[in-house]
Amino acid sequence: MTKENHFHYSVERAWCPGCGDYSILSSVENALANLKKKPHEVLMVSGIGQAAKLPHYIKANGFDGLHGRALPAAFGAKVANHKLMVLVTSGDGDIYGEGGNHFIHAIRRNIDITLIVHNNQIYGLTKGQASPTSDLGMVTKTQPDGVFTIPFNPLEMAVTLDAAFVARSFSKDMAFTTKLIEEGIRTPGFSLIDVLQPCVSFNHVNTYKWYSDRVYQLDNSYDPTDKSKAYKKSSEWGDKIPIGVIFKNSRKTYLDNFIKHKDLPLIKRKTNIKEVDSLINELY
Amino acid sequence: MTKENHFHYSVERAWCPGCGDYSILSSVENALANLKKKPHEVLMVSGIGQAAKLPHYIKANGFDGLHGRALPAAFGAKVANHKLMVLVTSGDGDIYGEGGNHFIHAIRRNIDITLIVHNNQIYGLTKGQASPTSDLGMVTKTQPDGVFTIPFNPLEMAVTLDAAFVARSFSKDMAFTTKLIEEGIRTPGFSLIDVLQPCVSFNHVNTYKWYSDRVYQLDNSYDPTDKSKAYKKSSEWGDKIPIGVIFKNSRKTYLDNFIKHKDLPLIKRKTNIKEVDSLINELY
Amino acid sequence: MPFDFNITIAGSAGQGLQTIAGILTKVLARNGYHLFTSQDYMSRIRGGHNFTNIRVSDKPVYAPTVSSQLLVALDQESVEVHYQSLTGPAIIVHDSDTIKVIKARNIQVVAVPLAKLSNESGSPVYINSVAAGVLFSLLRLDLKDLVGFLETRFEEKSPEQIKGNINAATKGFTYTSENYQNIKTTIGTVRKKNRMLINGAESIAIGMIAGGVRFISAYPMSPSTGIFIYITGKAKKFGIISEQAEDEIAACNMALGAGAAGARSAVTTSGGGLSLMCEGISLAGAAEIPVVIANMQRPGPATGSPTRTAQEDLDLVLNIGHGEFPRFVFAPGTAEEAFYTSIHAMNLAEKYQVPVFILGDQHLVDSSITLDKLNPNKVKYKSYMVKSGNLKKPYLRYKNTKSGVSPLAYYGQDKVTFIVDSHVHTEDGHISEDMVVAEKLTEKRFRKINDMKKEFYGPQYYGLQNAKTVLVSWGSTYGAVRETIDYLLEKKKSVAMIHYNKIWPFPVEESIRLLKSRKDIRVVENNYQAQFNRLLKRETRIDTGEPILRYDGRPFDVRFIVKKFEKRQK
Amino acid sequence: MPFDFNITIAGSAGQGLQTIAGILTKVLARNGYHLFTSQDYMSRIRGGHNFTNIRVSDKPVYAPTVSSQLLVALDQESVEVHYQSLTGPAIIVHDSDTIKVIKARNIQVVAVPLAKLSNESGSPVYINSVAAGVLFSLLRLDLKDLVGFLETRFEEKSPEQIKGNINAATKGFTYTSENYQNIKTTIGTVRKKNRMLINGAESIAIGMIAGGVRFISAYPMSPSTGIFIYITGKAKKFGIISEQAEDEIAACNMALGAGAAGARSAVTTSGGGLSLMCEGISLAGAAEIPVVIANMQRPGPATGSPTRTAQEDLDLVLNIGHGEFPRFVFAPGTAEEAFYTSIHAMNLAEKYQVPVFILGDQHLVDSSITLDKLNPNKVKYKSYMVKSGNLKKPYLRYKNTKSGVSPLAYYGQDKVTFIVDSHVHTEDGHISEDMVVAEKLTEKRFRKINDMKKEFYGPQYYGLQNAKTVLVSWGSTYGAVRETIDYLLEKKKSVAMIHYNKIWPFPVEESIRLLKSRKDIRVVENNYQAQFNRLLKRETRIDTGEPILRYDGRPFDVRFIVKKFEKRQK
Ligand SMILES: Cc1ncc(C[n+]2csc(CCOP(=O)(O)OP(=O)(O)O)c2C)c(N)n1
Ligand SMILES: Cc1ncc(C[n+]2csc(CCOP(=O)(O)OP(=O)(O)O)c2C)c(N)n1
Ligand code: SF4
Ligand code: SF4
Ligand SMILES: [Mg+2]
Ligand SMILES: [Mg+2]
Repeated sequence: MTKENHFHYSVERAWCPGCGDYSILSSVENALANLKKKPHEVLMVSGIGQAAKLPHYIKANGFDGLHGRALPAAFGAKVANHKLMVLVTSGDGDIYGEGGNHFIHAIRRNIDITLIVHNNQIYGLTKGQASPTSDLGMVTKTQPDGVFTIPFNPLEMAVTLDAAFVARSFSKDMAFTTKLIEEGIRTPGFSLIDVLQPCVSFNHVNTYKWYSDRVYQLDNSYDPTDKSKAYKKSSEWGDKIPIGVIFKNSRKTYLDNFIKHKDLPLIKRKTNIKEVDSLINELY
Repeated sequence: MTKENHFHYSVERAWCPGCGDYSILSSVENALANLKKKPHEVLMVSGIGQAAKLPHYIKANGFDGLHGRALPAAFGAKVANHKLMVLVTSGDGDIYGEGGNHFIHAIRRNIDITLIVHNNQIYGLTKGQASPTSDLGMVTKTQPDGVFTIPFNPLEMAVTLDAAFVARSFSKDMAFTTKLIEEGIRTPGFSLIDVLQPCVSFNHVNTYKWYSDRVYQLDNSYDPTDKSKAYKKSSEWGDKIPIGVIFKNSRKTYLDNFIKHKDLPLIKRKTNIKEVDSLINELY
Repeated sequence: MPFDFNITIAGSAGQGLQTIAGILTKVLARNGYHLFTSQDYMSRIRGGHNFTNIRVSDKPVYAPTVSSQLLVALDQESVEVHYQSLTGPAIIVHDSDTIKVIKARNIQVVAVPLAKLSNESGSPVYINSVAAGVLFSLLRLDLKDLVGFLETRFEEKSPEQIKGNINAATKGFTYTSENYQNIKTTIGTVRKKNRMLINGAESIAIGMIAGGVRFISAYPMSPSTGIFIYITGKAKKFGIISEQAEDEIAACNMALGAGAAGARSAVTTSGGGLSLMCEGISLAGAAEIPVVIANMQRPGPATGSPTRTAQEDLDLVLNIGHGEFPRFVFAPGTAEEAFYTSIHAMNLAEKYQVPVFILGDQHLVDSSITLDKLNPNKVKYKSYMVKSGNLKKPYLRYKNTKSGVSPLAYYGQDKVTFIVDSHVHTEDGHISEDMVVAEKLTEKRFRKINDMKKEFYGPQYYGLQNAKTVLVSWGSTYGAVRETIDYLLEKKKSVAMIHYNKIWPFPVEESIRLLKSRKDIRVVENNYQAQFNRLLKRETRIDTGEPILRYDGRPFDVRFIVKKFEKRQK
Repeated sequence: MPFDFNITIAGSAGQGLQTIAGILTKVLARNGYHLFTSQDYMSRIRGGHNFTNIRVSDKPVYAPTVSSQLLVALDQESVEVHYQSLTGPAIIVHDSDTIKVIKARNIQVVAVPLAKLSNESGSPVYINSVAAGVLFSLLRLDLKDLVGFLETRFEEKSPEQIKGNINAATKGFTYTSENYQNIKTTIGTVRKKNRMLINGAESIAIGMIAGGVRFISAYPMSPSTGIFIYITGKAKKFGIISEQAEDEIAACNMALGAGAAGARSAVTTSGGGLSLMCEGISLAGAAEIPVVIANMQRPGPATGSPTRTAQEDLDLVLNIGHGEFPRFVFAPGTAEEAFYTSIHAMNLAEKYQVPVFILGDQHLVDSSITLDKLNPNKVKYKSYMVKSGNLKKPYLRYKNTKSGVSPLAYYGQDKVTFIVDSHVHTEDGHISEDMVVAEKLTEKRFRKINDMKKEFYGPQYYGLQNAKTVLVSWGSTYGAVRETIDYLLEKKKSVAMIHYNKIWPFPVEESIRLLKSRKDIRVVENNYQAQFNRLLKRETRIDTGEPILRYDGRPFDVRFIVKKFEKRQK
């Protein structure tokens, strides 16, 4: 994708040189362009962190809210205007740490949004504390004896919660990431794409090399619609780390219960004052 | 267990006649007595809800804090005084709804406490709204068209998060519940006992009969130490609902990283002022 | 002849006292009586001791009274608890088979075999209809009205159940008429007129709907849940989406997401839930997202007393959210005021792109009053979004205008894109670390205050024109203070009251005009720290007298205020 | 000869300007210089523009100055940004190979091939040591001190790395000495004395440790993280447990669980995190659990500016938590004061069983000062728990005492059991719906205020005794205000200052005594709404003049205050 992408926004990015976030941004731009979307049809929602700066670096609508609270905000925006394509891009600390409860319940609701987690297994913006996905033993200034809480495996969780689409990618593999994002967006309901993203400044364990040595793409023989296989696959972590679509699960989305696509979005609806009269009349 | 139990506290209970909470209380009392504990050695922690009133109805130490926040408080208390036996008794709304993030991360830490969830699949104290565990289709005043978010399965989650001990019981079966609580307490690390508890006032779907018709005890042929079997078993819900120990998983507890049992608890430690001097000296 | 009659229906949770009160008040309202009903209940589902007070009068009534002329005692405890507060000649209605009542001078006992008559009608569950029948007989109400009510209002019940209830009601009515025709009740007569009966929860909910709420999210919490339930029940009809969130943080951020996208949004909560929205409210301030937060107070701190009343969250609401940003705070005094305020609140949130608080309490939401009508045209829904086609490009979401208010568009409107942001940001919403940008942004936000000050009515005055003593009410203390003024005026005291609904931005000039050179100013409020009194003094620089405070979880009544007032008044 | 010399080290994030500043300040402090260093950095890890100011003087200095006499420019942008604020005769140090500097009168340029000399020493990463060598030469400092520092402080590095750094430093030193011996620096000489160098984060952390903190939980958030990291690093040695929580709500409730169980507990956070603790703090109030909350402010609302400074959370801290309960709020003015205050805070939380706030800000925690010493015996750790064996039985956790403070035991102490509770409760901690219980409980809690008012020192006075004009500082504005007073006194103005560290309970009487009948009172604070000014007026009923405010994320300096002061002073 060398041709200028209309989602591309030329502005200085406050990311470190070499950071995996750059490729994720490009992958998002490419996926949106491939899907033939226009910037004004898309809303990028984020929390706070390095990853969460992404909405400032792309030509699209944005909502850059609070640390950990991207998912409820994205839910509200999607409900308010179901014609918007809503993507969430945020960090592992943001989504799985501070925002863990929303992660669970957003998946349960199956709201039709696509969540892209820049999983660098560390808190980048606050200078390198362990995140929920940090591997056991990682030493940081707030974990001086190394991490000893068992890492949070977002894929296992999402599969367990019956998410509509669960995938993992590696930021460096942009074409692959682009494809997964496209597929996640196309899948109705809640899509999670957890992207392994080297943080060159603080994560000196899970480096480009570390990931490159381990990731392998799932091939066609893998069937992502079988939940128990998906669960097993999602738990693979260590010498071999699968990337690709781990789980696909077709179910009714949240808004299917309320709205048909052709319906007026909430933001265009008006209250009929006559009907308010009928509420008052019920009180006599 | 008809003999007067020294954990028994004679006081009016603000629960409805027939509520499953009564039997859970008795099971807790019996388990503690069977374990030969004394009231002052035990701390009961809860959030807010009908279930969460339990610490007021038992002779033991108590911490009745905020809705959803029992687990972090229990963590703090256990860390402060690791000689205390710490139990958490709270509702499904409290632990899986408001407190969902703490549920995840408390399990990851594997702090040595026992969590007993009175799972009545409803918000009792606030008069009958759906909880995260409410079955699909349940109609309430805040879900007038029925619940359509996929129920949260606490056992699947706890197994996925590698909890030390994961069990389910049915409040009516007091002897069985008592046994499970004992085993949960005896198991080092984080133990979850999700107890199905009829709410006779608001849950008219999951009644005594509904549960009685469905629950069955796991027999000896079931091996709770096999994670993938445990995961499968934990997902069973519908016509047949297993009760018993679903998963056992021996791993280091949080405090094993800091403290040996014989060590002075935090609350008895004193700061040596000389050593503070050494900190100051480092600044020269 | 003027009359003011108080009926107490008491029993334990689950005995259905709300049902009896519901039937009675509805029929009384339809007959033209003025009512004020209040609820005193415990934080439990069954058992304990609860009661409803129904004040009936020929003129509007605004507050509860403590003493009763008629007690319906559904259990023995109710007799014990309320016996002392009966003022003779009073009547006690009770089940002759299960409850004992000691006779006394001035107390007439109406002993009816309630349970027995219910069983005779086919089931023990009709007991509330029996009790209603007894009351209708005693109060000289028409049995036909009762029957009519049971026929239409119980429509979700089976025909057999309806018949059973009607039978039961008739039995109770007949039994009483036959055995107690000599009982005198002082409840007078009024000109027939159909009045509506509304509580604060309904009025806020209907007000929000009239104000165009499109999205509401909440986590259940007493005493705010009624508002959320009401709107949820009407959501489909009005094209609203209502969502029960996993926690209050989610509820707040959902509303902000929806608000940022252009849907009018609201949340309902109470103390602890409000606390959890602290950060979200700060985001509304930073990102200038319209949102209405209805906080219904109960005594705190922490869990406090879930079903009791208080006005302890004023200071929090005035200061909630880290950092600095403007906000509106309203505290309506009655269900009527709450309705119009809620419409306004929805409009103002959008007009100024700020969080707007509706500060009510258990007493406001759970008390019902009779009204002639509510006029949804008096305060009208008005959109403050830029009309499509009128969007100036490049569109700047945070354009630094003279008024401080930037034009408000929705995502993708006229094909523009923009970002809503929580940092210090430039006019186009991008993160900035520039000191001039930071300074300008704060000034822009606070410039809104100039126009916000002019919005909505200032304090209301009631009583003697140049009264020496002024009582000050805010929020739900309005009713009791107003009746206190009436009482003191009758005693020829030089008194008046000032009522605050709009609390922030504080109406400084109007307050000074109304308060200066009074001999005594006494704020009446449901908290310990006299929070409003402190605010009033701070803003007006006028000194006030010792405030009249109540912080035991119960609402004010005239007797309470007068007693406290006279004590320090020597 | 007195001197006051300001060094600016500027560059982009990741260039290691902290390292250069660290070496330089340490050696200056060890040589007896008085320092004040402040940090101006962006919320990013690499790139952007950051700088450190190092003020060097022969007498104590308390605030930053904007103009510099020496600029170390590590990139081109640094030259551009800081050129204007150099006051001649000034020096610019830069890499002669990569950065261009326009010569000007009064500016001497020291062009050193920094990168080249580093490479020559074995690696490009020694560049900071080269720069340090340059500075040591220019400032006429001893190369031996620099070498000594590199040997001992870099001990975690390999011998090869240490050698490389020493080589690099020597090269920088020699190059400069050889080529720029004619450069005159006005940094004077001082009597040699070993001074300590401490920043606000360290002093709060060490204060908490000295105050007996046993459990600390936090979620990372600038600018508070430094305190948490410091304590975590020392936890093992002091038998402390430190836990990084999943979110701030957990952090707060963990601390409360530990506090209830009898361990002294603290949390550290900033704005948004504080907001999330709102409900937990209310629980501390309700359940009377000791806890210290160190909130380090940054500009808000919402995410605001993570690495900048502000004093915007005062109103929030004074009112945070729904419902009503007493609290302490301290805002230390210097790192020294912060140390003693933190010990006090730990003691007072336990003594009164209330939440205690330490309100600092980015400017306080990130600025370092030199001190002769800190005395951990000046404010002593003291336990306020009941001694084992002394527990009166039955033990009532919430005994309604005269002072309002109930005896404090730990769970199981002397075999008692008790419950810590968040509801309205009886003396033994059980839920109550009784109105008298509710009223008494609130009164008991607030009775603590009587003794709380007497704790800790009131406002501090500095300047002319009966000064006409009084400037008021609170928290970290202390330094700049103090230097402003010195400046104005020198100009023979009738000025003094009052500094507030203890902010709540507000020292009303002392304030009135100190403030009454002044001609002009001017509060200096880092926010828009003049929050402290409003509080001061409310509490003292004394009118103040127009406050001096700054809300662009930067700390005050003398020039800024004097300019604002003189503007309105006509
Ligand atoms: C409520 C709140 N708590 C803490 C912070 C501070 N904070 C900002 S980003 C961040 C973590 C970032 O980690 P992650 O989400 O993994 O993003 P990354 O920087 O690694 O991309 C934290 C703790 C905040 N902004 N708000
Ligand atoms: C922060 C907060 N939000 C809401 C509430 C109101 N509330 C009290 S209990 C409860 C839910 C109770 O449900 P559950 O935990 O399942 O307990 P149960 O009553 O069913 O035993 C809620 C929402 C509260 N007390 N605090
Ligand atoms: S700190 Fe890490 S995550 Fe953040 S921009 Fe730098 S490399 Fe990327
Ligand atoms: S409402 Fe339900 S859960 Fe609560 S006490 Fe009654 S039966 Fe039990
Ligand atoms: Mg990260
Ligand atoms: Mg429940």
